Amino acid sequence: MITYLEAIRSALAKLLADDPRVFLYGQDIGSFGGAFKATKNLAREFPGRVLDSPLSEDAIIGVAIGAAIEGMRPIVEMQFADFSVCGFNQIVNHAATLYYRTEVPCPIVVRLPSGGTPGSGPFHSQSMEAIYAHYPGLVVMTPGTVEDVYSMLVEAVAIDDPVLFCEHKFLYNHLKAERLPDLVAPAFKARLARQGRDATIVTYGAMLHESLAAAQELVADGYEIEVVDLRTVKPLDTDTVLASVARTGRILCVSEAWPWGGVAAEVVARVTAEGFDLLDAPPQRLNARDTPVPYHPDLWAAHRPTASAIASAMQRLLEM
Amino acid sequence: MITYLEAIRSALAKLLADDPRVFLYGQDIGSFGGAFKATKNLAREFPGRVLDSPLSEDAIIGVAIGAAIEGMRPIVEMQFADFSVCGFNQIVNHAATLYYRTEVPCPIVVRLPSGGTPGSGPFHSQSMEAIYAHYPGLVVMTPGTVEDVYSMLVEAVAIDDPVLFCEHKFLYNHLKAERLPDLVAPAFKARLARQGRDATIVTYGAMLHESLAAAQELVADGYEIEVVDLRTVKPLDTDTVLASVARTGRILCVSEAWPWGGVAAEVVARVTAEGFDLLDAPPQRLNARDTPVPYHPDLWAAHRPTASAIASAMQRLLEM
Amino acid sequence: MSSVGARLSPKRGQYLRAYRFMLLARVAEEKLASLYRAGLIKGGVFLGRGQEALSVSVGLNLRKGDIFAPLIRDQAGRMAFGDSVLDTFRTYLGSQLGSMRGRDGNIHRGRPREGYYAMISHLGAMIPAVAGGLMARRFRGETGVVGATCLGDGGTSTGAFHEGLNVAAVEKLPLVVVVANNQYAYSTPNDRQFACKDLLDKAAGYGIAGHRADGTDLADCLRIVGAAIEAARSGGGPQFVVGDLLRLVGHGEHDDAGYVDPGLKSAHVGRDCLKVSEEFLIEKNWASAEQIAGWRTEAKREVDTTAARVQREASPDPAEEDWRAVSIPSGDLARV
Amino acid sequence: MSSVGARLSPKRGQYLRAYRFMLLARVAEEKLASLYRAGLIKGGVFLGRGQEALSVSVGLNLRKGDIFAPLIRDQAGRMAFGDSVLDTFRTYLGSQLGSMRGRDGNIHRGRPREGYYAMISHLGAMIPAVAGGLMARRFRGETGVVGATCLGDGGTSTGAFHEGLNVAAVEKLPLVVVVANNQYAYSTPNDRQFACKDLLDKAAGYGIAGHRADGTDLADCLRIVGAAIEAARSGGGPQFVVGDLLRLVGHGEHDDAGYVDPGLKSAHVGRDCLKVSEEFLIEKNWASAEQIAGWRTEAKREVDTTAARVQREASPDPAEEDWRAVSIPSGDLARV
Ligand SMILES: Cc1ncc(C[n+]2csc(CCOP(=O)(O)OP(=O)(O)O)c2C)c(N)n1
Ligand SMILES: Cc1ncc(C[n+]2csc(CCOP(=O)(O)OP(=O)(O)O)c2C)c(N)n1
Ligand SMILES: [Mg+2]
Ligand SMILES: [Mg+2]
Repeated sequence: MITYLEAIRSALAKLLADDPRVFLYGQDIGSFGGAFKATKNLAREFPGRVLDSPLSEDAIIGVAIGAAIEGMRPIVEMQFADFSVCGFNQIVNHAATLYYRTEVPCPIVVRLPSGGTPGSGPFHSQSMEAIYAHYPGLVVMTPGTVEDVYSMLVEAVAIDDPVLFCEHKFLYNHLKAERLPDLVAPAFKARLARQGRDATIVTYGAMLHESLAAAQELVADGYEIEVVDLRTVKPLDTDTVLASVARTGRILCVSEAWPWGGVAAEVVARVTAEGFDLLDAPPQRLNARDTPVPYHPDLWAAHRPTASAIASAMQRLLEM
Repeated sequence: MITYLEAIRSALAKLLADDPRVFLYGQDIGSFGGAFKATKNLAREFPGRVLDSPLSEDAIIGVAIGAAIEGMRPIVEMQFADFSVCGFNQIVNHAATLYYRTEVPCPIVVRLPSGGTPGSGPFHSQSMEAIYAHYPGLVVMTPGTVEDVYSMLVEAVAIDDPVLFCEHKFLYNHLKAERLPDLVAPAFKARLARQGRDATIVTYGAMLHESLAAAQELVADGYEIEVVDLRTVKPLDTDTVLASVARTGRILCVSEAWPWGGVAAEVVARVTAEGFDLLDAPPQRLNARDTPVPYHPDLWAAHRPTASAIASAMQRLLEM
Repeated sequence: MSSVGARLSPKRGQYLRAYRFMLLARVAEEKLASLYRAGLIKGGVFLGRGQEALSVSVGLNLRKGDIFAPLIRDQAGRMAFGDSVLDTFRTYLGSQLGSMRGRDGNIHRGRPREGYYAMISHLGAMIPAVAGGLMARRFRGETGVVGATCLGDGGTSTGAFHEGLNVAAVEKLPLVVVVANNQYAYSTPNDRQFACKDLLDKAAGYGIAGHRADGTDLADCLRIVGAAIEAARSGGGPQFVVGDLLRLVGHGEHDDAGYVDPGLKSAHVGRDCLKVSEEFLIEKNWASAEQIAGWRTEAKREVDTTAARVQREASPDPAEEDWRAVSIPSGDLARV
Repeated sequence: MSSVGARLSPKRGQYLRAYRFMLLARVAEEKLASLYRAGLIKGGVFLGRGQEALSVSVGLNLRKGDIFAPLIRDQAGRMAFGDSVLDTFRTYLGSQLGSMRGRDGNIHRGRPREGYYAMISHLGAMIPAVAGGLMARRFRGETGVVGATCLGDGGTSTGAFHEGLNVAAVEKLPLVVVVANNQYAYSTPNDRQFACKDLLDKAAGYGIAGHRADGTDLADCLRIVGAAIEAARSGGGPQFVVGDLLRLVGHGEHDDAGYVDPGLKSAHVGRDCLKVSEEFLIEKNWASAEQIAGWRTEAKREVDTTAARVQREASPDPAEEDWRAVSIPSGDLARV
């Protein structure tokens, strides 16, 4: 069995082995192997290519951008997604605009250990996919499976554009798979994670598993719920979502991010604009609460969508 | 006649005169009066209360937060909204979380000279309302009239929460009014800017005027278009929007911000979830293009929604 | 330098008060570590073991009415400034009754209204906030106020540190920034963090005064930090203090700190400031080994009873939460 | 210091080349200003008048294969590094044929593939980018490469400056940061910008070498900047150069700079480096007043013809734009 975290490490090792343009840069990622051990042993296996940085997010991203301009394929680790705001300017104004402005692409990958875990609190739990997706010029990946976190990270490095790679901390060690994938879906295609008939849940990341559990719960009530895993939120594969809604006529978007302008809002806005006639009921959103992510595990569990919260939201949607 | 910019200056003068807790802090706002002259003469009129800061956005916001904790009502000016990303961490992680975490409110106002003007290019044209609205704990105001920019700035300082005050540069000198308002609508209520019957345009900021012009154009075709000015995008006055849609059955949301997860997405997501049965046609969005804001005036004019672009989007909606 | 500190003998009363806070902090942190190992504290536990002398010197030299923004490793300084064992455990355990009411936890606690700022995680961010607090005091005509904040060696690499210190220098604010150079930022050693010969070399670049303290020697810390705070209080502008010491524990309790150079552990910088101060107390005949043992038992009793009490307290009830991040009365916002 | 620069006589050839670029930049900027006043350039025009000597010394001392990230006031340095009058006017006028194709303009231009980085507005941001470019060169085993970037006195207050310089110092990169202290950041004077006695005092805080140049004296600038670049090239690590001078024009052409202290204008720092170098040329008999006048006419001719030519060029056609900010082939993304 390989965990989601081990899959990330395997992808990094493969990338370092296959592509001399790849190097890793970030806080404590060298001999220490990173705060979550995603780069464990890589500094030893690839001498000089896994570098500890100072405590300087703005400089870390800036360095990656310069290296990318010169033809490298830097992969940088933010110790937590929450700290990427300290490198925000370099990401949204420098990396994101470079290709549009100069025709020179900016192939950097910024790894963002994202999402909530019990006791992590307001500053070690954030989901920033909506923030980065709002900016032109960025690709935002949100893998929710072991297979995807591996293959999408490999693909992220192949892409010429800056990729914000939102890997979910809650899945790091919980989520396991038999083995790494050989054949994989392209990163920009959403995936039908569960087939159904009565309604569609559109989600990604850790919420994929809460949603699948909710769908399972609802089987008892005789409902067949389809679950679409977006995998990448920008670009967003609207076609796959619409195809599912065409089958079910009902859609609930579930995201761990904050509600205002989040992934769920974008999905609903697209589905209603482009698939209005497919809808048998008003499309619904379920997000985290609109407050900072609380510290206490009980508050945290009530702050984010859970399988049971998703199931009851779906119940309401099915009765509409 | 008083301009939108003069209204801002008048509000600042009134606030400094009425409330000893108020002070202004930002780059070149002292004797120079600010890059746009919004603080002209204020340093002289209010000695020691209008301070030039170093070129340090993170520190400017941080200073405001500390002063607010101690009971002051700081109003800080970002020279351009685009540079607020350099103070992003202090805004979204410090100011925005303070009340939720500590019960101590953080009454700061961050003035963001926002939006596009010809020749300003990718880094002096941004509309950041959607970015800030995504974060819990922030109030985001987007005044589109001379009266509002005055009364809402006064109200922003009265509010105990951090306010991102998105004043639109395009309106600074173009927009004029007879006089300053005495009686005004509360900042959190949207306003019916034009009454209609056939469809609703929901918008704010500079796009309010493009939308009103579009509505006027469509009169020739016999259409009566209602225009709702959101005024504040967070909190967002969904009720007023729904009331309008109840009358018209059709809605087009127009925003100068980028499309993904923007104000238009949030409005559409709310209207479809809460007012699905009011809709006679799929709600539509019209945003700026999903690229950086281009420099050349012709490209810029094609990048943002204009009256004619809005009119044709509305034509299409009316034919659905 | 510690010898110097030892030579100019410190004030007995202050030294003893400082020691008692260090001891209480040490004992409290040992309890926190055991609760963490027992799985009773979720998230993380971040201790200041080995840094108590420098930290307590900040909290103790500040007065009521001053501003203090402690950081990760300031349990001792927090207590000297007025924080309690009770609120420490309530915050770590997420009690509804704690200052953060379970909404934030561990080291992210404070009571801003009392000048005790609650850190955000983003390092360096508290510096401009304390500067702003001091500007507010100046606007109100308050004089003789000092604001102090602590940081680590890694924190000096942040833009926030640079911008905040520069703003304070331009405004000539009574800000004291105390850097605990514990040789590592998480696992990152000084030589991957900065290239200046000495962190004190940074002071001139801001035009502010620099001070060095031996972080393993309480007497030296009390003297140097006390002098820096006094200099700020009397109009000397921002003061930059660097204390050299070693983190005698992992970055967090999850971390075995296997990366720490053994050479440092056996060096002067690796001394345990608590042991050093106990030897000093005895050498000075300010306290006997028995008294010290008694104080530890006392501290342990207070900590254990408090921990037990807090574990019996109710957790925050999600159903009772209003889930509002803004203070605007709900009435004013139909829907946010 | 300028006297020193004058005493050690500079190389004639280099000095003359530098002067010609300064002159060309000055003439080109005068044209840009008039186009702006005529309403033909939208947005803004930001000139380097009075800063040509320092700027040209950077561009001229760099080689092909080096990296240069100029800033607002580096028209002279840009040209010395290989930028042309043609692309300058195309970018300001937003021509489709310019390096930025009308998508970005004025000083925000470059050709990253040629080591000529295109600045973003956010000050300080280019420093870590150049550092990263140099790290890439090192990964590829290229040696003897230098990366240089320019900044103003105000830019030193940014977190990006601090983090970028520190990273470069830790990595010991061949980075040269040249600060043009023109006494003001927009309207903000040095004393509201920083409190250090001297910006050079910052160098020690990063553990890097510092150099001072008289920004009004081309000979001194060529010598000092040349030495700094040479030191970086030969493995001396990051170099920090501060040139003192005065911005002899508004922040932008919209600004009358009424805030500039007249005392500075009449002081040594207020000298016009172009005039000073012309006097030097004549004093040295390296050129006659007539020759200089001839060079100016030549420069004016090139600038005027170029400006006229670019004004006849087609503007970018919005209908031709693909409106895509990512390079991913559209095929790969059903809808972005
Ligand atoms: C801006 C930012 N980046 C990353 C982190 C994650 N982080 C928390 S503590 C730490 C190390 C801090 O080292 P130092 O400043 O030396 O303090 P110490 O832990 O040694 O007391 C890091 C990297 C953070 N808190 N803030
Ligand atoms: C981070 C950031 N904040 C604000 C600005 C707006 N701005 C552009 S130039 C300038 C003044 C720069 O002064 P200085 O660094 O001394 O350079 P100079 O203009 O004097 O050459 C300011 C404030 C900016 N470009 N970047
Ligand atoms: Mg440390
Ligand atoms: Mg300047």
